[in-house]
Amino acid sequence: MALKQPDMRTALGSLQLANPVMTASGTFGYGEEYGSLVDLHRLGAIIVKGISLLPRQGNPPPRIAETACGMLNAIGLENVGLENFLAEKLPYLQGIRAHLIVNILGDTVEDYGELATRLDGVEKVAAVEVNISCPNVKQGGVAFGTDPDMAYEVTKEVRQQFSRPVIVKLSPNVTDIGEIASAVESAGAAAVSLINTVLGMAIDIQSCRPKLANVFGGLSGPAIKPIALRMVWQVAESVSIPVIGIGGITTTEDAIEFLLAGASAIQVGTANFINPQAAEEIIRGIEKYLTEYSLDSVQDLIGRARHF
Amino acid sequence: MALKQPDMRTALGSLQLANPVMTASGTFGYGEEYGSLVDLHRLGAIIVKGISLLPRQGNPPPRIAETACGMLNAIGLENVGLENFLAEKLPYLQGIRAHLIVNILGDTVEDYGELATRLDGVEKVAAVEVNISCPNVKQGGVAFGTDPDMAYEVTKEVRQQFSRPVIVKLSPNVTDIGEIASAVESAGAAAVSLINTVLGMAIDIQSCRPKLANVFGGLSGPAIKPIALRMVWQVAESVSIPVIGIGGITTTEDAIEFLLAGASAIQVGTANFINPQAAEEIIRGIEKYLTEYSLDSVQDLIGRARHF
Amino acid sequence: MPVCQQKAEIVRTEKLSTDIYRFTLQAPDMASVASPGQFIMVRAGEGLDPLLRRPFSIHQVTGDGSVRILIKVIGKGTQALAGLQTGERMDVLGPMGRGFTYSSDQSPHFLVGGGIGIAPLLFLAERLLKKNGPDAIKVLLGARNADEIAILVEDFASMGLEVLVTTEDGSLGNKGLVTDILSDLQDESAARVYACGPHPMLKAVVSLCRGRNWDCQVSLETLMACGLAACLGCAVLRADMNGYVHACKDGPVFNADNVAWL
Amino acid sequence: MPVCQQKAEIVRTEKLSTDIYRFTLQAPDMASVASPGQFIMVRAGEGLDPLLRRPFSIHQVTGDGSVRILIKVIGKGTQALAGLQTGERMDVLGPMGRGFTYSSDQSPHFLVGGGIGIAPLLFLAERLLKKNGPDAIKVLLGARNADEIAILVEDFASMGLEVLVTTEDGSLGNKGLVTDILSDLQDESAARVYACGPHPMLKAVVSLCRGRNWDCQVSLETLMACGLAACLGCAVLRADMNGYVHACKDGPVFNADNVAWL
Ligand SMILES: Cc1cc2nc3c(=O)[nH]c(=O)nc-3n(C[C@H](O)[C@H](O)[C@H](O)COP(=O)(O)OP(=O)(O)OC[C@H]3O[C@@H](n4cnc5c(N)ncnc54)[C@H](O)[C@@H]3O)c2cc1C
Ligand SMILES: Cc1cc2nc3c(=O)[nH]c(=O)nc-3n(C[C@H](O)[C@H](O)[C@H](O)COP(=O)(O)OP(=O)(O)OC[C@H]3O[C@@H](n4cnc5c(N)ncnc54)[C@H](O)[C@@H]3O)c2cc1C
Ligand SMILES: Cc1cc2nc3c(=O)[nH]c(=O)nc-3n(C[C@H](O)[C@H](O)[C@H](O)COP(=O)(O)O)c2cc1C
Ligand SMILES: Cc1cc2nc3c(=O)[nH]c(=O)nc-3n(C[C@H](O)[C@H](O)[C@H](O)COP(=O)(O)O)c2cc1C
Ligand code: FES
Ligand code: FES
Repeated sequence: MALKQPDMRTALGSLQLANPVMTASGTFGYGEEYGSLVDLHRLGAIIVKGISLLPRQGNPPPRIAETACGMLNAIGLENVGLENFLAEKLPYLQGIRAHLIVNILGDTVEDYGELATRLDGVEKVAAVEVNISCPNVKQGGVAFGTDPDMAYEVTKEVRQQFSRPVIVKLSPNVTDIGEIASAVESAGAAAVSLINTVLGMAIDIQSCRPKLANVFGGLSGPAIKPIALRMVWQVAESVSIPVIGIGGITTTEDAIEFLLAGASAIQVGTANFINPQAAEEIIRGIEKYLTEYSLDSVQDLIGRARHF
Repeated sequence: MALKQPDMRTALGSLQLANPVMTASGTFGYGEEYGSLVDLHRLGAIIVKGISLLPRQGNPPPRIAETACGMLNAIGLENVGLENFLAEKLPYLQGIRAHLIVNILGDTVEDYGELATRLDGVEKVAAVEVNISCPNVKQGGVAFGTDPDMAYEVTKEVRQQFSRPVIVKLSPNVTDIGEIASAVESAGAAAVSLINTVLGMAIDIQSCRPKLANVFGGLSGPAIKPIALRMVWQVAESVSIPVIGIGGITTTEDAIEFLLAGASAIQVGTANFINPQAAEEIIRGIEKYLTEYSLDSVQDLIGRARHF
Repeated sequence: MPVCQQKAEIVRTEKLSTDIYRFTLQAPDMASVASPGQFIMVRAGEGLDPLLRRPFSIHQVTGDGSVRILIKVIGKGTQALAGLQTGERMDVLGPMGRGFTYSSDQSPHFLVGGGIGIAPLLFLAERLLKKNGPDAIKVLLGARNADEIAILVEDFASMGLEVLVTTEDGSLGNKGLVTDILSDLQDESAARVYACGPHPMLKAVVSLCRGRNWDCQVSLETLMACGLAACLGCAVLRADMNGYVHACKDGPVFNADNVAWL
Repeated sequence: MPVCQQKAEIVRTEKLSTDIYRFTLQAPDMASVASPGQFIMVRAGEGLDPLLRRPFSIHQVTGDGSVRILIKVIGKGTQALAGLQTGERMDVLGPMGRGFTYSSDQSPHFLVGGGIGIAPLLFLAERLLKKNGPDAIKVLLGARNADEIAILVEDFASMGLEVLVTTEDGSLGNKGLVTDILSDLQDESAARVYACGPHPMLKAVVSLCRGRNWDCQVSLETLMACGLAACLGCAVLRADMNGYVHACKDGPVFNADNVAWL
């Protein structure tokens, strides 16, 4: 019994994962960057840097700043654009056994729709993760993810154009994240992933200027874990689709906290920068934990802390 | 010039402070607890633990949990109640030169109103700080601070009953904190203070239970500083009344970041637990910084990072 | 009692077992006012993580103004502290809390300690010894194995006190729990019990004392952020279930009858 | 080149000045593939604060598979690293980035280093020396004072290279800036300049080289989170102002003509 390997499989709608550990968008490049350091085949899934229809240059530097147990980033969604992604980045990923999930972003509902259309049916693209933390230019730049109706619209549009699972990635910068989650669920999302970064800033007291050229940036890393865990708990309560936990996950313990809170899978983000082996170590760590507590399957952990 | 002591005075409406450094509610007891460790007379102001009309027992333990560069608390607003505060705690504070600001909390708008009425004109009470992060029991427990209208109501009520400056303490758990700040400004707040704790949680993976008996708790400490600083920046943009910066302030550098972002004063919270001398050290540190940069007054720092 | 904060120099470090260390700190101000059962709050390093101070009972106080603490390695805070060397400094705050109440009387005094809970009892034994002769005092110590307490047993014995030892693996003293030997003691009336150790042990001691009408004081461990009665994080349910007392101010030592035992 | 991660043992630590330390790490895999101008990402302690790895240029590589880095104490990360002792381990990731391009040719090679920017030039000098004789190479070093570079000057000199030194306080070599001696060099055509140091110095060097049509490579410092071309945090504005290159992948060494100098 204790000798038998625990079952690590988990599901995001119709997408079956060999294990619940994925790498978060924007923290793992296009996978290849980590090829010499990580056994990519072992990962539950690889989520690539957010892709837009056209290439984006991103924000001027400085783009990052370290904070207490965290970091701020204002990369500005720099990416190679859909064409280059398909031509230059996809082939490498097609050689990797791990699932590929493409994170997409746009300025308008139409952008998201076109990205979904062009990615639909592309070999190896197992799912899309819709980053709705981006500003909606047609709505005066309010982020799609901060308004239930806009979040619903984007999700519905992508859902109509894309036949595989649609994961919607939620922004934590809202009063009631459960409300947004319900909206995207009703629009047909197969799963929700959370959290994206928390809006923050830092100031250099020598130069008396914001440390980031963009003034504001997204806070990530261990500092935000308690906030992310709370939101996962809330969202798992308000939706019935699978929840993917993200936010400061650095160790096995962190990952298990999210599973116990109700997450069906987790993503490792900033930790990839500090310890490229983090995701792999967490996969092994969860297996070890299940064995120690003589649990047969990772499914036995999901939401376990909710019924005490 | 460099020899001349810099002017550390700052103002919150009609309330003049000798310096911009205060101790945050709930992290400094009723002042007396720190009497043997801190020169209380030196502080810009002391803000006492939140007071309700009647004594409160607070939440069952565990009430706190340590997190990465932060801590969670779910004290449950335990306090001695107004009567005992006036009879047992106030006399000691009346012997302290630093200003006294009373943090108040209630279940209903009426509660806040009565607290204001009974505190109005009480000797030594220089101002009240209204904690609107509390649930409004008449509105199904939604926090006053998450809805502009409720925030407006509470502020207006207190303003009418209390003749000295009314400071309203904002919750960070909202989509648009600037909107709440504007609402309380229009209701007559003399100043706003922010941020209160960020809602979070932690789970014990041995017992598979939330670490806090209350499940959710408030995240404080260095981890939340980038979020607090961003919100202070946003609020300083949306209101014209003074802003008081709170959130993870542990060192002089931290305090100066908040002043540069637009805060007219700051509060030291969780840092009091780790280093009781933190507030005093920050007062000296700001003086030193002003002298080094040969600035005459702390007023020269306020908002300086905004116009670069 | 005035609480003071200082960066105390470590004048001696001892490794008592695989995971227990003893530090001797030069802290005259604390040494002069400390009483048995009180504790100090120690900062685990200069950094922001771990953030909070860690509470440790005062283990011993010497005439030359030094304060001793025992540290058992549990997590990252104690891990960091265990690495400190003689000559380095510890940022300490204290002494804090209400300790044991003891007086000179005829009644037998039983000091019952389990594991690291033995820490405050050495200090108590020394003070108790001054007030009452060695004959009135019995020290009951329990641990997982000999490694954990061998040296501590010596410390008590060298004071001329009767020390009864139990270990779970029988590697020292009787095999079993410290509560076993406590219950073996013939029912002396009006005995005074001073207990510190894991919660289950304390519960057992308390119920045993109640059965015999023994006066029982226990030192409790709770999570603590400040140690100064400011954060209210260290709540302990009252015996009457109506509200809370606070371990850092009303305790950590409580009369067993004043707190709830669920 | 394959990047590898390892906990490399520190086989030697040297304090070169008040705030500059040199560490020799046993890291054969890195040593065998590293080239001058590349860097490694070092973790500053086990904890979560400071969180990010710190980038350091490869200062030297020895035949017996060790890698050297120079660390100047700036903030909490370098502070923590400076405290490491021989026998302890450093969690390192690398080698990373694109280093200097150099070949064997007739043109004079000027290595221009300011302050801690001297670090990668020793490695470069050794490799250049193999390709071209010592006569073709001039080393120009600048620092605040003698304390900062005395030992480094020795290291270059002992290789039989001509070393020209300037210090701001004149305590070693000429008083002034390293760019002064660079401009004093008689206008040799087709010289190749390899520069590393503070941004103002690099700007001066670049404009000087442009005036003389000298080929100029610069090693740039930017904030970095990953060093792996994954976070895109290390953006550097292109010369054509149209988009960014990334210091950890396209650099840290760039041909001066490929990046913007604002
Ligand atoms: C009044 C009092 C006296 C104590 N005396 C001693 C002593 O003499 N020797 C000794 O070795 N230990 C003693 N302890 C326990 C000691 O404080 C903890 O073992 C220590 O805080 C663990 O810190 P950590 O970082 O290693 O563990 P972690 O688990 O990483 O700590 C995480 C958080 O939980 C808290 N925590 C964890 N375990 C405990 C605990 N048992 N009690 C209180 N807080 C805890 C920590 O302070 C920290 O805030 C005492 C505790 C109290 C309350
Ligand atoms: C490619 C490259 C090579 C370098 N080579 C060396 C070397 O050989 N020797 C040496 O002493 N230093 C070198 N540096 C600079 C070194 O990385 C910084 O001094 C160090 O990161 C400062 O960390 P800290 O925690 O002490 O300072 P802090 O100011 O506390 O660091 C805060 C944050 O800012 C970053 N940071 C601060 N200064 C710099 C800087 N100048 N460049 C990049 N990031 C910085 C830190 O990495 C950290 O993320 C190099 C930097 C780069 C980019
Ligand atoms: C440098 C950086 C770039 C990121 N880029 C993206 C992105 O392109 N799309 C996206 O949805 N999230 C992006 N994120 C957010 C992360 O995927 C993740 O949601 C967030 O960092 C919280 O997780 P963590 O604390 O584990 O990093 C980025 C985060 C970082 C630090
Ligand atoms: C233990 C604890 C108790 C608190 N109690 C109160 C309170 O009673 N009223 C209030 O308005 N804020 C309370 N706060 C919030 C703080 O005043 C402050 O807004 C918050 O902790 C953020 O600042 P910091 O990061 O410096 O601690 C409390 C915070 C802590 C940690
Ligand atoms: S530990 Fe803060 S009140 Fe007791
Ligand atoms: S440092 Fe992350 S991409 Fe260059």
